[in-house]
Amino acid sequence: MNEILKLDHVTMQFGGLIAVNDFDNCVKEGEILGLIGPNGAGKTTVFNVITGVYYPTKGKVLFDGLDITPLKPHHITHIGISRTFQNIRLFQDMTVLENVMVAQHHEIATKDAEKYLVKLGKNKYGANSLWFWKSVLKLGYISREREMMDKALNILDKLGLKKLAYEKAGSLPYGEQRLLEIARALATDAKLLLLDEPAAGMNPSESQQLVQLIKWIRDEFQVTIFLIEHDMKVVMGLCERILVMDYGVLIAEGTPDEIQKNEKVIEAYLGEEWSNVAE
Amino acid sequence: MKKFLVVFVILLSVLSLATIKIGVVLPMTGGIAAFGRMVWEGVEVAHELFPDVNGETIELTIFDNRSDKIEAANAVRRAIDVGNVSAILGEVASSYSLAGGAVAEEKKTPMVTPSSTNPLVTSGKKYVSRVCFIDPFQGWAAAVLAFENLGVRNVAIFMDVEQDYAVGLANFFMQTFQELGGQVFFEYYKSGDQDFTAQISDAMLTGAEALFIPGYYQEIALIAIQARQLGFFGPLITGDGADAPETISIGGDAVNGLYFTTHYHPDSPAVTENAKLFLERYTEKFNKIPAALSALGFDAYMVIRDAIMRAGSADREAIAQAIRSTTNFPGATGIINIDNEGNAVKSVAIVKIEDGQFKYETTINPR
Amino acid sequence: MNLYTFLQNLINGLSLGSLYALIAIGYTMVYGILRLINFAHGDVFMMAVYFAFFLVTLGKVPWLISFVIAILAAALLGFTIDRVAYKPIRNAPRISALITAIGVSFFLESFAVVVFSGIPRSFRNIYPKFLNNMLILGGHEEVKYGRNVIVGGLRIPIVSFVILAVTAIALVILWWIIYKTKIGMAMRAVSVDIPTTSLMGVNVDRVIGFTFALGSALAAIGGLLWATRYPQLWPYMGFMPGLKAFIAAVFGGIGSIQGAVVGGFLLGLTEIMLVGFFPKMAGYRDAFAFLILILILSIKPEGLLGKRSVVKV
Amino acid sequence: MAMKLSNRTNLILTIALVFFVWLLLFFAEGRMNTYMVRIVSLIGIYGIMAVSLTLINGITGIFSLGHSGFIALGAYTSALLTMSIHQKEITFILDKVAWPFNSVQLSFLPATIIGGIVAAVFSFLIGWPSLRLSGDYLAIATLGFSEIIRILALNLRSITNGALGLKGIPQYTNVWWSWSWLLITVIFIGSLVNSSFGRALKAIREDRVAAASMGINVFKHQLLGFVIGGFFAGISGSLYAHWLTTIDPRTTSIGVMLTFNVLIMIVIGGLGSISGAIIGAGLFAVLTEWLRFLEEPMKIFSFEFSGIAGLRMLVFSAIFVIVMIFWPRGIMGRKELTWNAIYSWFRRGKGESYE
Amino acid sequence: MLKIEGLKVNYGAIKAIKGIDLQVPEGKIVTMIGANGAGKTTTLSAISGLVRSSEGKIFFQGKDITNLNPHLINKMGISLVPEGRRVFANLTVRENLMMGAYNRKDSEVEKDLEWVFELFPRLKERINQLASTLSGGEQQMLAVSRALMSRPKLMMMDEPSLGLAPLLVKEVFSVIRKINSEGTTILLIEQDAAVALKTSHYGYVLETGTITIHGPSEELIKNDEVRKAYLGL
Ligand SMILES: Nc1ncnc2c1ncn2[C@@H]1O[C@H](COP(=O)(O)OP(=O)(O)OP(=O)(O)O)[C@@H](O)[C@H]1O
Ligand SMILES: Nc1ncnc2c1ncn2[C@@H]1O[C@H](COP(=O)(O)OP(=O)(O)OP(=O)(O)O)[C@@H](O)[C@H]1O
Ligand SMILES: CC(C)C[C@H](N)C(=O)O
Ligand SMILES: [Mg+2]
Ligand SMILES: [Mg+2]
Repeated sequence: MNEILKLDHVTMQFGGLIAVNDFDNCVKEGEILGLIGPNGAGKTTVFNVITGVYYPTKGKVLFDGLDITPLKPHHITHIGISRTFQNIRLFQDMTVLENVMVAQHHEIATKDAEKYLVKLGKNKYGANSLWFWKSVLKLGYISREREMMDKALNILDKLGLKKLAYEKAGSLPYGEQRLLEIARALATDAKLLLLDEPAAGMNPSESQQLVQLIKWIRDEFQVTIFLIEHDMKVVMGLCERILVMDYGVLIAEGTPDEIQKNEKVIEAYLGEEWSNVAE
Repeated sequence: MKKFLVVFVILLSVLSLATIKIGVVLPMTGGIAAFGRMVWEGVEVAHELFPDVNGETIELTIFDNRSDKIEAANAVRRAIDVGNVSAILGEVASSYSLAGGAVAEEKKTPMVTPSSTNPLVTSGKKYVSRVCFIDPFQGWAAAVLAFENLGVRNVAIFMDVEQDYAVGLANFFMQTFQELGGQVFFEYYKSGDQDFTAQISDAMLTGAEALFIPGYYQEIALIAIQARQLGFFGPLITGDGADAPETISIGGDAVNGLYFTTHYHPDSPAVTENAKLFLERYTEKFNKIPAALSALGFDAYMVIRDAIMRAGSADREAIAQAIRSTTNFPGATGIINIDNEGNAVKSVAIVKIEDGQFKYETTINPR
Repeated sequence: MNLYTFLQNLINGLSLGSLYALIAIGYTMVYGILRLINFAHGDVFMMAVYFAFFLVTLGKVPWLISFVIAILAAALLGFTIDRVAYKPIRNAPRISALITAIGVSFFLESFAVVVFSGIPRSFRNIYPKFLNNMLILGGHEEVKYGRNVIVGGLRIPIVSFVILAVTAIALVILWWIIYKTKIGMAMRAVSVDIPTTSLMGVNVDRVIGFTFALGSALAAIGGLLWATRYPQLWPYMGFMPGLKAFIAAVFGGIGSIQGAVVGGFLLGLTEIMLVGFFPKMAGYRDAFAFLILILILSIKPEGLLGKRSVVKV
Repeated sequence: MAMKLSNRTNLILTIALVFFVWLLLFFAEGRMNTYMVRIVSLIGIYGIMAVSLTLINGITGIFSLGHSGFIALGAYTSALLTMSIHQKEITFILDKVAWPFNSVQLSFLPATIIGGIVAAVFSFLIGWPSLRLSGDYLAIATLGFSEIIRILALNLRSITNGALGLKGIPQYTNVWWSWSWLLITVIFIGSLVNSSFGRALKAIREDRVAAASMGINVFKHQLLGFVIGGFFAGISGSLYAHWLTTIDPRTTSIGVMLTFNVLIMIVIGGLGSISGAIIGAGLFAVLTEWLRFLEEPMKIFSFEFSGIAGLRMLVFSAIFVIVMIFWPRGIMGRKELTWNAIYSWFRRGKGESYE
Repeated sequence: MLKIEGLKVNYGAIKAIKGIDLQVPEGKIVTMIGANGAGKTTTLSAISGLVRSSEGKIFFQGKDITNLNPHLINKMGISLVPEGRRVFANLTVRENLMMGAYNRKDSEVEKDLEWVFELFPRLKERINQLASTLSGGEQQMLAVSRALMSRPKLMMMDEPSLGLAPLLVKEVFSVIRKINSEGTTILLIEQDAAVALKTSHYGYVLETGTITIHGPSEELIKNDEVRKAYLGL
């Protein structure tokens, strides 16, 4: 498997606080990779660096061998990385369908040719003026709109959200909001999906379903998945490889089994035996 | 109670008679509301003395322009369209008369401004006239006052760039003053400014011997105070914009010694019967000495009434023509002749503030 | 410009700036705690001056007592405004609150026009004669305006010293209230999270009401000093000072009290210095204030001393 | 399940409505006095101002307090273009009027469009630095820019005639002009809002971080909304200038006050709703006019009350604050008055009456 | 101690709680479990006065507290550890704790401060730090301690383990048991039904606004439906 994403000695510093310290690892194409660690370890920050929300103090981020460190969040999305948020960030006052259609907007706003400009390192993206006029004057646009809608409905259908398509996103129950975030991320045609605590606030049976769903999404949409999660049942059941962070530093890497036995991880994060918490 | 009865009786008679409507467009609120109030007092006195014409009652409707140019045009339009008036009395400041006058002209409705002195107010118009002198003359008088009477040679002109009146007067003052051999320079401010210390410091630095402030009383008073604070004790000269009791009440000691040019002072030699009548009635009714604007308000009403009388009808066109042919009308502020341009030719009174009082100094007649 | 005029302008600028600072403190405090740009601040300022004016002229109340009453009345007014207009829309979008504030501002202005009349009045005969001349003219007539404090020929209006002192005292008291008292702690808590604060057993409405009262009292103090320096009162007198104080608050970083003070002085100084250095530019005075504001914001988007609000994703 | 009308019915109903409004305007022009007719065209102008600000504030979520600046730009530009050269010569008493205005005179339509373009160009220049800010800082920066425009108008005397303003602007604006432009504005902005671009703008309003993560270039899209809003603000400015026939750079005429007034319209109508903006504009115009009776002398049982100056604004602001308290989201909220909405409203009304 | 009768809560058109009855006996831990959006948080909000109920009554120690203001309810001895911690970010740890004791005028406050520091020694180390700089787990500890500072008779906790590392989850639950053994009644919401039922004495299962099953916790753990739906077994 080749590396789809590489974090090359990334350091992120906020004032005096080093949130991520010399993070050097990669995501392999097609895998489900987990990132765990105590609260405040810097996991979300890693996602923020990848998606261009933060510019790292040191180091580089490579996607498909291309240096994407200086790209803005929307460019990152164009080239095929998409994410969900730890604190749900839906477009509350828009319908479920609209939420998913927004994720396809960049396709209408950019010429295909411009995608290559990014690859060449020239970040020259943005609204294409022609498309703007076409869509306002509704010339040759209606069919595009229909296409977008069909695709959105298709994704919603697959995630079981189709019946809610015309509800306001903000009025959905929490669990379905999380799903919608995933649907929205998928609609950007991402190759790499970053999920920040997708199971937060779900009960055990729901999390179990989520595990199945994520596996299915990987196969169905041919995406690579990188996720942060505190629910060890989810992490252990889903991830093929796990990274562990503490105080901004990568302290361990390995398969679920290896991680569970790792002394450092137990001490910093898991406690005696994570599955014993219930007892 | 008596008053009420009187009003009631008047009203009853009003209802039984036919009426002629005059719209009074004045700044009743906002920055120069004091002027509006003074004019209205004069109009009221005149209306009480002469409430009818040709056997018909004159009905006054007041429209507030809120000291705002857009509202000024609006108010005139409303007076004509909604109020259905035969003539308009107003407005006070030149800027507003310019805005309102354009509407009156368009609607072919006669308008008489009591106090707008800027030449543009009437120029090129057929329906707008005034009962006061114009600024070229006022500026000339102020310049003569400064140069000859006060003997100053270097004057800082504080110009309110927001007012047509101030800009015009400043230029006319400058013309004469330079012709006489003096020097001027400008300091700028806007209506509503409150702090002038920077301009005053600059004026002092540049060596001003006197300040000429062709603005309105609000700013005049503040400039005077701050000038004194900063140690400027030279003479202050202004135009008719200072002619409001507020100049003294706000300026206090700082405006003592301020000279200004204006239209009327009760102590100036009264030449007409109406002047006496006005003074008497006004002091009786309001228990104070009338200001120039009240006298002008009185005159504007009287001129309109006189024109209606001569026109013999409420027809706007006829009234407008009659106004323009006003000759030797005895007004409270002097004899009023309105020329073809709609301007009145009158003399300028010079007033000085002393001990918190307006003191009549002299009268300068047009040469 | 020579050194003398420069120094004189410096003094003029500081003297104007201290007034902006004083008004801005109250503005920024209300904002810091409620995130509400209280456009009515300038109008509370105006109402307070009218209260004091009428108490002295019509009520024949001694000036000092009138001032205290006016400040208390302004506090009550602020409290009432919050209860009547802002409290019902606490949960509405912020722009609604802002627009309501504009509405309240219009209301107070027109109220003043209707009740106090739109004609400017003089704030001159409020103080006893000697104080009047000293504060306003900076001297007494007989000594030919001699009581200006004159340092090496520079003239510093006495009222400027008073303003400076009052600003300093107000700043200390405010700091003490916010950081050292229980209600101050509650105010800071309200600024992050209203429902959770109420879960702590805090009567949030009372805390917010107190905030408004305090802010309005500061506005009143600012107003009374403003009127002493520019002794003229009319219904719209609060508009410009209010707007300027708001700019000053943003300059310094809105919500930051030290920032408001710094911003106030800076604004006063730049305004005066611009006119001082380029007298021809006097007409651009307000534009210049805004230009500097925009420049500062584009370099430091959170204002000079403001805390950067981190968008934590 | 909400009943939906077919696209065709929608179109037919809309055309019918436009036709009906046109008929009403025709009637109005013939029957009402000129003053009333002017109010009707003012409603159209206010409508354009409100709809364009709705695009900026309500749809794109840019908290702009600078609308009056763009209105002013449109007003000055087009007025300078339509005024006759002679009129300009006699109006400019401080300085001579500068090139190119000293030698051109255009008719109303091109002048208006140029006014819109100039406003759009400036909104681009202003949006560039301001849109990097957010929230209240953006608000104050845009307010600052509009003030700067106003103060420039005050000082660039060879272009604007300074504080004296322009006078004698031909009175071209009538109900037809203002309502046709309103129609164009509504169609254009409405169609924009209902396109993919509109969805992107709304997404930015809801959550800009998430929008960026969905691949939307937040800055460019905001700029787009800002510039289009600016363009139509410029158009409304042109209409306004030719309605007023005199403009000057004072706070109360085209300064902050105007921005506040337009904000009042859109917030009363419902922030984020185009139909709400028009309703708000209409209410604002009608209410402020109608309330004038308060300031005029009244006769009640042949007893005369003199009018109280200022009472109108007092009552207006009181009404306004009360509206805000009871409908903090305005009359329409973010909903649009569509045929579907009306239809289902009627249906619902019926449904309930069966109970 | 706490008694809810026929409670209904609406958010506009959404009926979040459709009439529930619930009781919390003194000195016990009662837990409420249920899927996302079942209305657990809404129930706690209604008890603490943050949302208004449209129908039904809430009694606390025999007194009707329905729709009172939150601060009054807090004064009666109910405190809430809200969902998502909600500590006051711009206040120090100490000030946060003092906010919890806002209405207390007794002299025991300082003593209680020591008591919570005993429970969570880590907070003591960070006493003058701003709450915003604490890690998620520390913030959760702070939120619990803050609620304790008002010396509540009834303490309600909304998902105290949300987003916490397993190690910390364990710690929080041991503290819950400890507080309870020291005499505080607890109403607990928890996603992880297994932990919740192990910790509590009595449990309620909430499903889309109605209570479907309730009983002593040991019984619920054995209940098939519960096992299937909430324990993932
Ligand atoms: N924009 C920022 N400014 C300052 N500090 C930040 C910023 N973003 C994150 N941090 C700090 O960086 C550290 C790592 O935060 P991060 O959100 O990445 O943690 P995390 O591992 O995702 O924790 P959790 O599991 O609680 O979500 C924390 O101490 C956090 O406060
Ligand atoms: N402020 C609100 N406005 C509208 N609907 C709301 C609001 N808060 C909650 N709801 C709705 O009320 C229902 C119950 O929500 P509640 O938050 O009480 O659930 P919960 O059981 O606590 O779920 P979770 O496990 O996700 O915390 C859900 O359908 C939710 O969408
Ligand atoms: C009332 C007067 C001061 C008005 C002034 N003469 C003007 O024309 O504006
Ligand atoms: Mg995180
Ligand atoms: Mg919940």
